[in-house]
Amino acid sequence: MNVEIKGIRFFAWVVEESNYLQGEDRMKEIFVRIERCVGCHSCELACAVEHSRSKNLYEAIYEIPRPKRRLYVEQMEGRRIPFLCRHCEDAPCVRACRTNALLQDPVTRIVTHSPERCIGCWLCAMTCPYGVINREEERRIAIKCDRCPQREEPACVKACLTGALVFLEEQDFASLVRREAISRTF
Amino acid sequence: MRDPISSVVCPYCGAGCRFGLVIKDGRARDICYDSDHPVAQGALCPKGNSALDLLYHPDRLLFPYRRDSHGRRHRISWDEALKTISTKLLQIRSDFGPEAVGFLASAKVSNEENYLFQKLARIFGSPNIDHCARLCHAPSIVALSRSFGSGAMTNPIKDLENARCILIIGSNFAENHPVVSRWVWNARDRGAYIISVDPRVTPTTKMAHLHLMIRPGTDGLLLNAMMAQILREGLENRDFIRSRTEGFQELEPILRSVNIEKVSKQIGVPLGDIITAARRYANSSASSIIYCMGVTQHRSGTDFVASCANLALLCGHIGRSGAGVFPLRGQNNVQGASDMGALSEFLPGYVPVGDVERRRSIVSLWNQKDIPVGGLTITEMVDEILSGKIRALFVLGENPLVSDPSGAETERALSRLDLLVLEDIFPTETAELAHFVLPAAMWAEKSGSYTNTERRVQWSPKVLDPQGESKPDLWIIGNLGRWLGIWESIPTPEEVLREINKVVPLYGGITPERLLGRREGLIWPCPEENHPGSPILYVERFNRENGLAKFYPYDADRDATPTEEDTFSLITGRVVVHYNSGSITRRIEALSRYEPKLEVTIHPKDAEKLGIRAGDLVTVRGEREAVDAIAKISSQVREGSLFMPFHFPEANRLTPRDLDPLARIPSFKDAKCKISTKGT
Amino acid sequence: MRRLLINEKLCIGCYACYNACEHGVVRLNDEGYLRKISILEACREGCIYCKDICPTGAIAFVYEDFKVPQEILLAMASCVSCGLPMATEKMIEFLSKRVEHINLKVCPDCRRRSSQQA
Amino acid sequence: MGSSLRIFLRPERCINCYACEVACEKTHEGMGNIKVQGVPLVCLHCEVPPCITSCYRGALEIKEGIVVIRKDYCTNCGICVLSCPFGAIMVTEVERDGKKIPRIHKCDGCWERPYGFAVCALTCPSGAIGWERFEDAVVSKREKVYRLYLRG
Repeated sequence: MNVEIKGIRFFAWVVEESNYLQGEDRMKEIFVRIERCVGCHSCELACAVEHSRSKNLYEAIYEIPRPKRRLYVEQMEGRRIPFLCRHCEDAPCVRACRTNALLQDPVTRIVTHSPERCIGCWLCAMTCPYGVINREEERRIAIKCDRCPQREEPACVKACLTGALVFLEEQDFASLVRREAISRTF
Repeated sequence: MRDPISSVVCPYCGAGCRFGLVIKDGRARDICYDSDHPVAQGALCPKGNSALDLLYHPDRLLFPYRRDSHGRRHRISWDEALKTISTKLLQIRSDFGPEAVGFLASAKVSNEENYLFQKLARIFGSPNIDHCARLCHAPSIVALSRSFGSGAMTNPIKDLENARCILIIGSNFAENHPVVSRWVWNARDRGAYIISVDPRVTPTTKMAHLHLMIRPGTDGLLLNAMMAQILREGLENRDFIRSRTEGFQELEPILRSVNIEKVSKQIGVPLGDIITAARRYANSSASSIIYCMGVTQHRSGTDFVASCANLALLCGHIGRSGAGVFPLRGQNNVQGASDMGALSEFLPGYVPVGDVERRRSIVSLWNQKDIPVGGLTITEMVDEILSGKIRALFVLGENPLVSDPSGAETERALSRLDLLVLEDIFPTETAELAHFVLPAAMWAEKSGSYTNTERRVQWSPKVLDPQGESKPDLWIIGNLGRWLGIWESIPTPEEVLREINKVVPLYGGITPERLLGRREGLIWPCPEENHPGSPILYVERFNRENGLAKFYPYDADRDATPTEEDTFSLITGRVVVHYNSGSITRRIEALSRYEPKLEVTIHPKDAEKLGIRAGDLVTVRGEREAVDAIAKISSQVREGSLFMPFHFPEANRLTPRDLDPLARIPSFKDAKCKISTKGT
Repeated sequence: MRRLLINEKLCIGCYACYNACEHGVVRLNDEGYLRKISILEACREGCIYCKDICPTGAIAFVYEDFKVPQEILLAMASCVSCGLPMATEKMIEFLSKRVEHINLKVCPDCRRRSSQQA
Repeated sequence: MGSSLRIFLRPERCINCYACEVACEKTHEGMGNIKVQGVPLVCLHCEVPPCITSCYRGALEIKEGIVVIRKDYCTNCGICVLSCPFGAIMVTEVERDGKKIPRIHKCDGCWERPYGFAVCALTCPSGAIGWERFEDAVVSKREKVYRLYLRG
């Protein structure tokens, strides 16, 4: 019996461990190819719609609270960059959060935000180096990218027409960049 | 209804911040922040914030007093004080000659007061006039004037935010001039690369991308190595060197022969860091150098400053927005006091005393034929007191006992004087030795102009009445001049400023009428009435006669001295809540609670070796003396070095009296000492 | 004579009545990990500040001769970070119902320190 | 409300100079509401503040985005001190009739004072304490990253 109890624990540990290993293998990230961004803001729109209740543009416009985007295309000095949460390792926003409203998944590194625990102190926004944590006026809490948990591919990536946003594993992205370089060279 | 607000210049550091005083019933009640002011947008450091505690401090000197031979104080009237002092001064002049009297001006009082004071000293016949710029930035004046033409900051502080690369060398401005850090942070946010050279970890090094933790006193080696690397990679600005400078051919062979690998070992910094620093500095579009007492207070202080100037010239990073050399001055009017000629080798407007023609033309404005030359500096005066040549010393608001090197010797000297007159706001350590102590009015209780580190001349009006019987320094100097028979009437600050307009061409257009109306002041050089002031120097030409800057070669190798095994090099410096000799800030509870006692910082490894624990009372033995301090263990210092703030009377008892040959600054940062737990 | 009676079950050991009482009837002493609230004397007529202010309604007035002093001992919870007593356990229990998302195991000083370090 | 000024710290900028502490104490009669230890810590004026949730007397309220204590309602019971996740509500012991009484005080954004906004933000030499619109602050952060990207 004793062994079995230990076995359960052990088993759980094995599952976790294997998940971790597999997870690291399959971890996909949103990569930004800045040179491709034309500043069409479709990603922002798609993001807002994805985070609405109806998931439909026409209905989402009339929703209260009004759905808000989680990524921001900024245009400065004639160039455009989409800013989105990088889901940093050892994320400063998670370390700053005193109420555990922001939690980071140890495996996928995705930082999630639970609205019911958020007190709107904005310590997360103050420590975020990218300025991608924003404020929802109606509920007076923070909002940030959750990388669309219900979807296979995040809405912003799906909406990007120019391929400025890609959702790939790190090695795949590197090889993509290499392949592009080859095609440019020849 | 809002209470009336009067804007005054902060009495502490050289940044020259302004703030408003809310005055109610003749008393300053509150501070009002001036968010439009160009220096710091209304920001104030803790010292500025506690300025009101200073005004109404119970320790203030309110009455003139005389000390008898037993050390007892006797309150006397102003007339009696000035009469006795002047009689004694005249007596000494007739007995020993005018050279037997020394005058110490102050960087804390206004331009007008300094001007009048040096005029008094020089007409009195004494060449011995000096002030505490000697102890902090004399090398800057000497080296920058011979390289560029004038010994001052080239750009305003605000301009730092336009820099693309900032090299901070020997400056801890985050603690000494906290408002400067605002502009450095802004520059960093705009993408500037910050390099900090400091033997300690300080709040300033926190803002740097690259921190070169060099051995103390090897700044010259590092600068030469950086220049050598720039030359080796061909990053120097050849066009600039050809068209705007001279003397490069002398410097080049010295730099070509520098062995960077060897230097990296000597200064204790990885080779890669030196190369990175050199590349970043040379490659950026606008680079600035900020330096301070870490560079100047050395035996080769002048050479170190010259090296900073060489580096800026080599890359052509001067005379543009965001590119310049920024010596940060310590006190609110140290720039002004130097401009006003309160230095033994310069007359007002940096006219060398040796320049007979220009000297005569200034002196003729004072209705004099000629004045004596060849005066002594602060530290030399102390030596001459000991040798008996100087019999009397008139000190204007300074505390030489704490601020001068080798405190014990200074104490011995000052107690030997026939006459020591001190004018101050608080009973300082020096006041214990003075024969006469005269109470001076504080900054808000007198009007006058102050020149900050960026050459900004600002008018600080009188907004309060002096307390007790304290009087403005101008009144005291003017009255003393009357008793000495030098002039007839006491001038007002405006009258003195008008005279300065005539005598000092740099201040030509800074008339009282213009200054009074401008809160932001004017930046010299401002030669004419309608000149807008010159925030950035050397845009077209340098101030030297031929309009070219000059390289002054410095061979750093000759100064590289090996350190002994068990001796530590002592670094002295400031902490954020204290100011200079601490005679002011140690009295203010709001500040002194953060740093109540003298602490000496030691590296954990050294502490372990010597068996010192945190909080232990330790004895630090210098060349001449030993002092006690509380040990603080931290890896903020390098192994083999110690840090001690100099706001406490003990710290400067350890510092040596070695002088820089040109600027005659004592080498405060070169002290060698040993440390042990007390009692062993 | 009127005297003050504190319901020991309801009292959570906060400062409210101690601060409100201008006559020094309510005394509060922290001795290590115990907080002692004591009533050693009768109190004056007409003053009901403490009753008014009590968060749990633990205070009542009884009209009787003052004989036995009342003493309430409350255990202090210690901070998990620094180990020093921070507040009574009942206070934390009282609070935990209202603010669920706050970590109440750490004392305010340590909270400040940890948020500064993060 | 959406566009009102609020405190916005830039912790990386703090140079530990104590200017805010000294200024705050000066304006609040010795009861400073800000503590510096590497970074400044002051009430962040949360938008859903736990102190308000916990206060049983409603002695705390939000005025134009600033959480203030209503002095006449406050009983100094210390419950809000415990509930603040940052330890930003301070307790100072004051003497009253010979006994030590804890007084609870917190940042009031210099609400009643004629400075325009909080003294700590006005006096901060390095700009670590900002008092600005939330939206502006976030955009300026993105701008900073953008400039870093441009520098390469």
